[in-house]
Amino acid sequence: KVKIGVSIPTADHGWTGGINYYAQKAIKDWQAKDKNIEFYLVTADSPAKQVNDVEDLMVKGINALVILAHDSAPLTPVVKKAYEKGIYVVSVDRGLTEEVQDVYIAGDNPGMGRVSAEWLGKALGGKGDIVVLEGIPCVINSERVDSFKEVMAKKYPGIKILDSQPAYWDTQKGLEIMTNYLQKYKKIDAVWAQDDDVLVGVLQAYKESGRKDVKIFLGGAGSKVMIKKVLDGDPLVQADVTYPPSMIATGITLAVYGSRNQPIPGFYQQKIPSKIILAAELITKQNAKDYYQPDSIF
Amino acid sequence: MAVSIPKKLSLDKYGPLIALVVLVIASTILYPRFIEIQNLLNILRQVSYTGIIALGMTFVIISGGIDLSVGSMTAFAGAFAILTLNAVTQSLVTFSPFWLRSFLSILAAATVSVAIALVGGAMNGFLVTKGRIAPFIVTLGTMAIFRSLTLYIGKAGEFRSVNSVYGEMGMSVILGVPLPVWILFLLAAVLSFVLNRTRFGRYVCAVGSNEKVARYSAINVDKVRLVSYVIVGLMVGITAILISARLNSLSSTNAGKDYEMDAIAAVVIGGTAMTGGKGSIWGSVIGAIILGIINNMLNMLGVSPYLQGLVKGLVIIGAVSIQRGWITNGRAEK
Amino acid sequence: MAVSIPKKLSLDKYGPLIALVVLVIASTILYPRFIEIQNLLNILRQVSYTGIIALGMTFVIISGGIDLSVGSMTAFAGAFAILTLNAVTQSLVTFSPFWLRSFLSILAAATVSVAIALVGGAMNGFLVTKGRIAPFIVTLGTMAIFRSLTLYIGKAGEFRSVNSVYGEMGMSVILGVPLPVWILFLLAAVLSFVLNRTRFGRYVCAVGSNEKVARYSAINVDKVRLVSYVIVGLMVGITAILISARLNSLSSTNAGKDYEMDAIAAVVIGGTAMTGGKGSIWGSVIGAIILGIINNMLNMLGVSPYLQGLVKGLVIIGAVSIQRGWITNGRAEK
Amino acid sequence: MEAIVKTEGITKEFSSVRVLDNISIEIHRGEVFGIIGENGAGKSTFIKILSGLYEPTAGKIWFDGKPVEIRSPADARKIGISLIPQEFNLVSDLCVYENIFLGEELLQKNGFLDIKAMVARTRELLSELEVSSIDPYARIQNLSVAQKQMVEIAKAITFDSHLLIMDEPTTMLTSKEVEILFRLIGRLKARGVTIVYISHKLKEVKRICDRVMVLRDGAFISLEEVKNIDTDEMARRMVGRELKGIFPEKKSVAGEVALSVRNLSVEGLLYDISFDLHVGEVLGFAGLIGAGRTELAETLMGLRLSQSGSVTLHGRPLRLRNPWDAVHAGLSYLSEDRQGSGIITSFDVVKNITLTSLKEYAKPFINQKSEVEKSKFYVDRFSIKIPSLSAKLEQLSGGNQQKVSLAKSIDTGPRVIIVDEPTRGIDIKAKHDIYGFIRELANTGISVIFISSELEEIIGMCDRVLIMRGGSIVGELPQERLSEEEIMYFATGIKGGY
Ligand SMILES: Nc1ncnc2c1ncn2[C@@H]1O[C@H](COP(=O)(O)OP(=O)(O)OP(=O)(O)O)[C@@H](O)[C@H]1O
Ligand SMILES: Nc1ncnc2c1ncn2[C@@H]1O[C@H](COP(=O)(O)OP(=O)(O)OP(=O)(O)O)[C@@H](O)[C@H]1O
Ligand SMILES: [Mg+2]
Ligand SMILES: [Mg+2]
Repeated sequence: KVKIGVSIPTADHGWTGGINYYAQKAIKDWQAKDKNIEFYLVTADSPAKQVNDVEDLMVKGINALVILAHDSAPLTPVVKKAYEKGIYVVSVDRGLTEEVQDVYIAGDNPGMGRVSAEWLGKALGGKGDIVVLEGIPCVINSERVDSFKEVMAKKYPGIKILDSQPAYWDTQKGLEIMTNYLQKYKKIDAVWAQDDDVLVGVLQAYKESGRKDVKIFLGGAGSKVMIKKVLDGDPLVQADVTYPPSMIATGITLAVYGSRNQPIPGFYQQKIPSKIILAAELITKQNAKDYYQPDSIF
Repeated sequence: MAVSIPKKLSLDKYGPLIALVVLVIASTILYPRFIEIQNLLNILRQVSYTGIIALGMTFVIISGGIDLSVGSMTAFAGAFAILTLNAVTQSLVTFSPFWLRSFLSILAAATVSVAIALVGGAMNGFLVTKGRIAPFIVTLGTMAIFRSLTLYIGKAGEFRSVNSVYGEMGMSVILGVPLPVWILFLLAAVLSFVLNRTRFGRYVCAVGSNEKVARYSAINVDKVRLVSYVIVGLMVGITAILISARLNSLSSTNAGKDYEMDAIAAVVIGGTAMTGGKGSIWGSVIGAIILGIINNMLNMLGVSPYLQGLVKGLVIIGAVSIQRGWITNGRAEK
Repeated sequence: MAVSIPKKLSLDKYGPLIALVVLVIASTILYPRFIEIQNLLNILRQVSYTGIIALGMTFVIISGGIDLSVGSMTAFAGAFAILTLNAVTQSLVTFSPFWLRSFLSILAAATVSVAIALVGGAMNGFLVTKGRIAPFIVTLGTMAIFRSLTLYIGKAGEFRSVNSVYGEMGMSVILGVPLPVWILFLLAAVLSFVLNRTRFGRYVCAVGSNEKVARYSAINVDKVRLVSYVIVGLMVGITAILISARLNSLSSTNAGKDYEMDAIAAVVIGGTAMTGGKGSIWGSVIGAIILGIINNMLNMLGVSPYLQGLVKGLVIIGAVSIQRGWITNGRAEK
Repeated sequence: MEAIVKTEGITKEFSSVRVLDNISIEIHRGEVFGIIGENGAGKSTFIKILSGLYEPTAGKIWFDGKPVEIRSPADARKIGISLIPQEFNLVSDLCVYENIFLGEELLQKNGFLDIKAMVARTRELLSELEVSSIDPYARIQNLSVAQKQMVEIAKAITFDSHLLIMDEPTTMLTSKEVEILFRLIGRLKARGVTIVYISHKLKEVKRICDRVMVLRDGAFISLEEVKNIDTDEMARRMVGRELKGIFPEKKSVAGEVALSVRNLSVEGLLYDISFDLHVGEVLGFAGLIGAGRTELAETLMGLRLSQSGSVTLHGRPLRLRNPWDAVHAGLSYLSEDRQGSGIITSFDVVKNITLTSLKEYAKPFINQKSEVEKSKFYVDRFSIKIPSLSAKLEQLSGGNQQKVSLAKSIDTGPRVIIVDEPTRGIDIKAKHDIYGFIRELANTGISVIFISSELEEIIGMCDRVLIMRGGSIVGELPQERLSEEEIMYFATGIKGGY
């Protein structure tokens, strides 16, 4: 019997809610298929708690660990301990500071910023005034925002970033900040909200303001609400960039194969690739139906 | 000393107002467009949600308690509001006229939201009074419980309303002023009256100031404290409707996050003592507005995201010390 | 009567212990491997960080105050610990022997961390006593300020130590027991002694019970309150070293998150009243352990992530009501 | 005579210690019923049972001939019993009129508070009590103890009760207010109100009570017409033996000047205070309420800051910026406000006694053994009646709390001790002990400032008396000229005006 521990952050905003959903979905799917796997799912609201969780999992005697680390450095020592004990480690999304995992699967944070910037730059025809709503000030956020700004500066010098404030990946915060932006700037051509939850609030603020000047809104992560808008041809929301929470489900699957030393079906290599980076995919009206999953909670 | 008493009282009363005025003047100087009517209305609307909760929190804090569960209770009640709204909307889908159908479903949603929050508040109150458990612990516990139930029901996702009229109600503006602002001021007027002009209000102060004396004065202490928690529950129920209507949806993970801190901070900035016994409803409204102005100005001035906390912390401490300085002139007071 | 006082007192004293024993027995029944020594040591290590802060928080709460800034102060002090560690390690790179170099850099880091947290605590205390601002507001403000400064210095990223000996120290185990657990118990013993057997300890209780009587008894009330905040600062400084060493790094965003809530909850579960006046250091240790056991069991039993909050909330309320039930037998007590 | 209250076998135990034993009495309608007894005899416990604050362990109560169960203050109120408690029961955050009507608010027809009516009624009540200077809107925390006592009295008479219980109402009052109170009692009695009156001032009992019950150690001793027994007999029954010569002999050996105060002023409170206190002297301070005696004491203790003036102790100038300066210099203060600023009711006896003097026991760690020993000494010396040394102060009777408070202020080993109403609520035998002790202190060279509103003890105890009025010292009486009349002349301004 294989014991797999899954350690993820608490559902404290939409995207982590998605992570929680997909982790449980993958566990349920596997349990239906295979009686010989036992899963332990633990959630942490801080790195310190997550370290505790991994310790607890080790007491449970797990064979494989799937971890989406809160932060890289703080989790590295304890994951290293697990790895050195021979536990099969799949690190999802947040990398560790040492190579103490068997597989690393992640979204592409700088890529997300880059793809967003490139699409937005093109859509604006290389000029205009935009505002940015950031996430919680942290590493992930900086990676996205920095690469977004870098692309803008290099490729689209005609685009001016008027403002960039933290919206904490929170709908209500997004609503508040967009209201303030609309008050502060008489003309805004586009908004990059970086996160679809925040975009919900941003669109609400825009609607309430009655203004007509903003042409383009771009969120991020690919929630079904926004994909639906793209699919339906909403003039304001014409695209989205993925950062799929389903990566945790893939990570769990990789752990099942990896801990049993099985190759992935269809793979000609015995071992699972040590690094898998999920592209930040651009969703537009053309391909939106491939991404739209009405049953998902995210 | 006899001379100074009225002076002291009035400063005690107007301290938060003075802080507000100073803040408004400073903001206008730093950013002249601050004072535009639209910006002021924006601020008022932004603070109205936690502001309404702060009204109820004022009663709880004056009575000597605290309620940490308001944020997750907002999420919980809001979730049921939307579930009810959707269920009723769908079951009435053939019913007409349209306006009556919308009205009925919104009424059902509001009723359920308020009912749930009232029960939640009563539960807190019951555990505090009959269970004799410290309010901090009780509401720390129920905070976790309500959030957990909301996540469970919503599978950590979003509750989305299928009724667009609900959303329109949430963002409606009456005579130029947004609905939640009207409600905030209306409730503040009512509750201020309750606090100052009814027996219950008087008893809340007595219980918070000296429980033993209150009991000796034949006041039903447990009932008074219980009712305070029910009042904050009522406010939560109302806020839950307003915020879920505004977004026409509700996130099970995020909704109501940190409301408790914002509400408590508003109450304390508004001059109510954490130790209980006295306080003011309008003070809490002012406290909420002060917090709103701070957030607004951080955006307006474009303060670096990293340093926003620094500025916010300094302004909060500064705003309260303005009141202090004028009131006590360095004399020791509890 | 003479008979009953010790009985009552002792239940007051042993209430948290009884709750702990009940919880341990229940956990062992639900999950027999709970009682394995490695699991118990894990729990102790897990709780030691907030446990140490809870020791200091006990003084603050007994004195009638509160400190919400401990979490971000931990991050702030820890950030400087690592910056100092790296700076000293690099500047001593040619210095040998190796052990002395490591020792010196760790010593420097520890000194800086403790010094910063002491200053931070003194600042809180100063604003509370001289500034006459409510402790809730002061520390809400400094909570934002410390976090903001940490984010600014760390550009919202992580502070990574370049000295692996630091990490080894953080993970070290002495006679089978992890270092932070030793420190927790050592500090608890010392501070329990301070609380019960020194003038300062007695004064803290007096100030929290009745500030006016304390003043009339020639107690320097401001000094006593200030020192309580300094003590919690000292504990924060120590925790900052231990946690940053354990992780050999520190996240500017997340480090110390929610420590204030955990520490306050531990203190209150441990039987100290939020209203001040009395409390127990060992009670707070037990409170911290109770919280640790709850978290551990949630993981061990594999409770659904959505429902963990529900279970946690119920157990916290239950654990405290066990104490209550046994102590008061339904009689009204404040 | 018809009984308004009848008790049968009333017994009260606090966790199996019996403090009231089988009290069966009748209180007649319209009488003033006195209760006397030593500190801790059970007087307060008895009337707390009548007013619903305690439930009796056993026994029955009849009111107006009907059996009643009085489970809460609300029950007591319903049947028409009101209480002026021994300790203040006022909410300090609320103002005067709010306290007076707390739990009995007047409402308008629409159900809202009728503030105007309450304030008006408060004014009436206060003027009936001849203290119209108290503002109905003043916060309780800003009142002096005497004012609080008058508010407490006003509160008890707001609603028309049939039985009014007064637990030591005059301990805080000067003779002027005592007369006001007695007039009030007379009026109430004329209206047919029954009054239960507890006091240690036996002369008062003799004067206004119709019958008096004596309790000793929780047991009923006697119940008799007051006209049949004199105060000496009352004292004998309380204590169980003869008491003679309550005041110790004065042997004034006016030594050198210990404390010298010159031109001390505090804005709005004290004006140009100058006096000398000699070694071994007991210097009395007399005056009416608001005369500023407490303020003077608090200023000397560094609890209030003076604007001008100087204080020297044995020739060394003192800087009195805070209380620890004062205590360090050898000053000590017994506060008149026992529960407000004297003792911590949630602390036990030992911790209270050593609170100010803790330094003596902490070198550097607190020596609990020596703390306990010293406390035992005071418990014996003042016959403090306590269940155990670890009893919380809230479990002690009022008089015994006062004794602890006194012990606390003496334990600092002062060179000058200021006692403010030191025998407040203390029984006659314990008074005797305390007077003796204070005189002993004086004889060992300690100087005593003796503030009291009881002229009898001022005259009995003091070597010299200063009289204050309106924040100034208006007169000085040497021992041989001491008399109640002389003091009152100065205190009321007939003599020695500004
Ligand atoms: N809450 C309590 N718990 C335990 N013992 C108590 C409590 N209240 C009073 N006692 C005890 O009951 C006895 C009687 O107290 P009571 O207050 O009735 O005395 P009293 O006659 O009013 O004395 P005094 O003249 O000092 O006011 C005392 O020995 C006291 O210690
Ligand atoms: N009738 C009054 N009206 C208003 N304020 C008063 C009145 N009487 C006293 N005060 C104020 O109350 C405070 C306390 O007075 P307090 O009665 O303690 O003086 P005191 O001289 O100590 O009285 P006593 O001589 O009875 O001890 C002082 O600030 C005094 O000015
Ligand atoms: Mg008594
Ligand atoms: Mg006085």
